[in-house]
Parts: sequence; C-alpha cells; structure tokens
Amino acid sequence: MLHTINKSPFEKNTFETCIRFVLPGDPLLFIEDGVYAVQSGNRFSPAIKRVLETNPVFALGPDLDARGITALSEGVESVDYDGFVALVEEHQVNSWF
Amino acid sequence: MLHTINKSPFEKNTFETCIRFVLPGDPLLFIEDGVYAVQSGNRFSPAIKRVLETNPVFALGPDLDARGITALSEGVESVDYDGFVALVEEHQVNSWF
Amino acid sequence: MKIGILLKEGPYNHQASDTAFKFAEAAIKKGHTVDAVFLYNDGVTNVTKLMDPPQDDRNIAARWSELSKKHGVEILACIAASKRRGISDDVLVEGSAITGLGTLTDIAIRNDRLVTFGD
Amino acid sequence: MKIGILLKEGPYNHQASDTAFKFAEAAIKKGHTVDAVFLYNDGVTNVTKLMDPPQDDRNIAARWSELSKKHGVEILACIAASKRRGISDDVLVEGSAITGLGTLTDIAIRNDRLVTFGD
Amino acid sequence: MHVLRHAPHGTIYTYEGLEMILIMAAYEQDLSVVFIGDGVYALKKGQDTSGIGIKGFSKTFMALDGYDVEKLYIDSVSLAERGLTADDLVVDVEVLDAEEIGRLMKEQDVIIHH
Amino acid sequence: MHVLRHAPHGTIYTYEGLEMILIMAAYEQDLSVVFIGDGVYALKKGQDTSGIGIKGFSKTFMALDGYDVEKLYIDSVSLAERGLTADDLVVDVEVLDAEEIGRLMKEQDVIIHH
Repeated sequence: MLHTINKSPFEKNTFETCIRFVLPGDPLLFIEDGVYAVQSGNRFSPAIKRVLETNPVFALGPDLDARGITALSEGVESVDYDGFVALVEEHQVNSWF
Repeated sequence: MLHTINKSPFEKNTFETCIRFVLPGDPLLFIEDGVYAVQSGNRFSPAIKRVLETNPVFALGPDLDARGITALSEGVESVDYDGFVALVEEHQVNSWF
Repeated sequence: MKIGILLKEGPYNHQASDTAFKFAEAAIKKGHTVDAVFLYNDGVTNVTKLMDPPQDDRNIAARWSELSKKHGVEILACIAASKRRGISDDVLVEGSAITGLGTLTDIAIRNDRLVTFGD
Repeated sequence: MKIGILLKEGPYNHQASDTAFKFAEAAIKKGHTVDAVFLYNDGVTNVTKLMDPPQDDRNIAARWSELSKKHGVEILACIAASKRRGISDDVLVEGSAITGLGTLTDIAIRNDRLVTFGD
Repeated sequence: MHVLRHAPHGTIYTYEGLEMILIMAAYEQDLSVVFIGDGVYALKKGQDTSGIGIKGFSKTFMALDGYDVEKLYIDSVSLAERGLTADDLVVDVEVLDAEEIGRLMKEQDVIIHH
Repeated sequence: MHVLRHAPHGTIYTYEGLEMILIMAAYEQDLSVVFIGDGVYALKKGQDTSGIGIKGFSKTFMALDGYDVEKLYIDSVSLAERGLTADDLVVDVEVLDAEEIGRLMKEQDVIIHH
C-alpha cells in the first residue's frame, strides 16, 4: 500500500499521524507541501531516518524543485509524475492530507 | 490585542505558534475547532494552564456546545457572540488560523 | 464603533463564513455599525446566487444578501480572486458587488476594527 | 490499468487540483486509462466555465475540459456538493457533468485504482 | 474504507464524508469506517449545534447500523490523547490500536479520507 | 501588518497575500510583512515551479522594495527549525525573536494573516 502525504509536517499532524499506521515495507510518497519533511537538516530529519529503516521513502521531484529543496535526507528518492504513476501501478493508494 | 484561534491544536500548529507571540495580559479567544484546546484533561491542558498564568483565556460558548464540550480547563471563561463583540470593542484583533 | 470584516473562506466547507455572519449579527445587535464584509481567496464564493443547499439548511448567499438589505452592510468580493473562481456579476446575489483590493484598504482605514475570518 | 481519481478541493486555492491533473496526464502518457475524475466537497468548483484567471496563468476548468475531449475522461461533479456551492448545469464547462454519489461507487468498483487528492 | 479525520462543524469534511458513506453503503458490502485524530470528536456525545446555526449530525452515526454499516473502528491513541473514552461516544465502536488499523487498511482496495 | 504563514504553492494564500500587499502598498504607508512558520519557505532561494505548472512568485518579493514595502521581518525560530538561515532567502529580511514580533503586532491597528 502506497501512502501519500501532501501536508507540511510543521503545519499539520498528517505526517505524524500517517506513520503510526504504515506497515513495514510499504512505500511513502511525499507530494506538494509534504515534501518539506524530507529536506535534510530540519526538525523532522530524525523521524524520516527512522521511517527509512523499515520503509522506502519517495518525494515528488517537481514539488521539491518548486520549493527550492535540493538537499534531501539520505535515502529519500526523488521521482517525477511518471514515478508517481509507477508506484500506483504497484500499490493500492492511501492518500493522507 | 485580542488573539483568536480557530484550529484544533491536535491538527494544526496554530495554537502553539500563536502563544509564542502573545504578550502578557492580552486575551486569547478560542473559536470554532479551536475550542478543543480548552477541553479539560486533554493533551493541551498543561499548556492552557501555563497561558492562564499570564493571560485571560476565553472560548466561544456556541462552539463549545456544538462540540459537546462541557468540562473546561479551570480558569477558562465561556462567552457568547455578544462576549466576542465585547472583546473586539476593547481590543484590536489578531486572528490566527 | 465601526467594524469591517474580512472573510477568506467559501461557504459550507469551512465554518469561517458562519462565524463571520454570527459575529456581524451580534455586533449590529449591540449597536455597532458593520460597514462591510470583504471577501478574499475562496471567500468570494459566498455570494453566488446559484447556491441551492438542502431546504433544511441555511442559504449562506441569501443570508449575506439579507444582512446587506436590512443593515446596509456592503458585501464586496475581490475582483482578482473572483475571476479565478468563476464569480462574476452574472451570478452575484443581490446586495453584493465585485470590487478591487483598494477598497479593502479603505475599509481598513475607515473602520475602528478589521476582524478576519479564515482557515 | 484503469484509474479513477477523486478530487476534493477547488481550483487555485489548493494544489490538489494541479497534482491530480499532472498525475492524470502522466498516467495517460504511460498508457493507462483514466476513467473518470470525480469532484467532491469544494472540488466541484473545478468545472465552472465562468472562471477567468489572468492570461499568463492556467485555466483549470478549460484544462479538465480538454482532458475529457482528448482522452475520454469523465469529469463528474457530485450533485449534492454542487448545489451547496452554486455549481449547476448552466455553468458547467464542456465535457463535465453533474451526477450522484452512486457513480463514485461505480468508479471505485470498475477501476483498478482510486487515487484521492485533497486538503 | 472511509477514514474520518476532521472534527465536526469547523469544516464540512466529516459531514459530507458521512453523506458519502450513507450513499455508498446502499451499493457496497463490507464498508468500514475508521475514526482517527480529530475524527473521533465527530462521535462525541452531547453536541448541540443550535448556537452556531449549522445542522448537527452526530445522531446520524447511530443510524449507520440500519444501513448495514457495522464496521466502525476508532484509534485508541486518538481517543486517549483527547481525554475521551468509549463512554463519551454516541455509538459503539471497536477500539483498535494503530497496528490493527494499519493491517485493516492494507486489506482495502479503496481508502477515502475525509 | 501582513503575516505570511503558509508555504508557497501548496495553497494560494501566500500568493494572494502578496497580491494584496502589493495593492495595499500603493495606498498605505508603513506597511509591514512578517514571515512566520511555513511562511518563511516563501522566501527560499532556488524555487523552480515549471514542473508543477504553477506560476512562481518568489522573485516578486524582491520587487517589494520598489513598492516602498521595506519592513520585512522573519521569525528566528521558524527559520532555525526548518534548517534555514538568512543566506537561504531571496531578500534581506530582519530576523527577530518572537517577543520582538509580538511587540510589533501589538502596535498595529490592522493585522491580516495569509
């Protein structure tokens, strides 16, 4: 199951809520303002590091570019809309907002 | 200056952000989903207690009723829309959402 | 006292519109003048006369219209925000109008208070 | 693969509509069928033909209309949500339609995926 | 599966979510509803919306049973951190922990958050 | 005083806030802008929105100076917890602590959050 998160973790509890329900192995995809979570060296970097121990983490590249985020937490993979579709091909979707 | 807060503290960071900028003595008025902050015995009760040491805290009664909140943190005063207007008569308004 | 209101969210989806209305009513009842309600962001959709909620629900556009008629409150939608969201003169409820952001500056200056409702 | 989309926010105010569109485009380009975009909550305001954004900005309603024409994607607004927000047949952009929530059940059943975009 | 995550009244999401659930229940078997985060407030007893001029709907949750929506789950942590217990709620719901809800989600073909 | 508190692009609040600031600046003296919370992201260097199909506007903040909007303030805590420094921003802003911003707010007749 693919979990998408579109809210900034600073502003809303979406990220913190979502990760409580994610099972090991299931991918997370950060989109829209959600991508701020994977910017390296911010308050949520330790949480992202913990998630990466059990789950693959992706972020939508066009949304990273739009926000000027170039340095990602290590292990987070940037995908484009094609990559988003590819993840949806493989998984049912659980969209958290 | 009257600070109004209309977001649940569980969902958004509005309450936590607002109280960093409130000066001692200025009143806070919780409205809409913001009123969940003053329900007694929840995760934010200690924070409300701290705010009450320096600032008067109000909550909009019709919004409390609509949400079935009967037990308020001690020291929080319930006001109706008339009371909201009365606070606006006395203060310029800073609406946080 | 003269009070202006800035409303930044549309009807039904957020409580902001309801709270703004209840506040305006209470202020008027207390003898204050509510000079204008300025609609911004999705707030401009408060005044489409095409809204048609269930019979047992409030009609938010009609309610603003009524407030305008009864108490002379100007209900003003920002033109740039309106164009983006498909609010034009053709769909405006009676008593509302479309105007520029300069008017909001006037409202802010000529009123004792500007109270914002949003999300 | 057959994909349905559920869009729960209006245009411009939230990025949800833009992301849904970009996702739909990419899915079609990859050879998938995007069967329908179902509009709920404020999402119904995506299809008012009255929207008139600045010339250098995207026209979101026109874009959905185009997607419908080119790729046969049904653009469907929930009737109850539409009535509340002043979206009626009179203002619908070409290629969109108003329908009941039963249709969303059909969309959920007949597609391999239902992807939601909201706020 | 429908996931209700918003408090009632401040936004329409929970109300329109419930409208969706009622319609879909007429078509679908096996529909489940999960209350997470502020969504648990939707079930709080004693809501009286007359003062805010918005129609209340907490009693509609009691009618879900009649629509064959019998699978109602609630997140234990969300309940606890809001100082609530199952006794504060208008309907009987099964209190689950996050992992149990996560496993239920994983079984679903369609999940809609409101 | 205008308070920008939303990240850019995910919602329109910052963009339409900026439109409001530009118009009001033509009428008002002494207009100030404060960046708090995710609002600080609006000033982040290197934004390229071409991939999401939304017009970028971070460069417009550089033009504020020409509209006589010279009072730009930013909350130091908001900046720090996002791992940013003044060097990461497209314009020069005065970094203040919360108490200083609170005192500035207290002096205002009108405060609009975006």
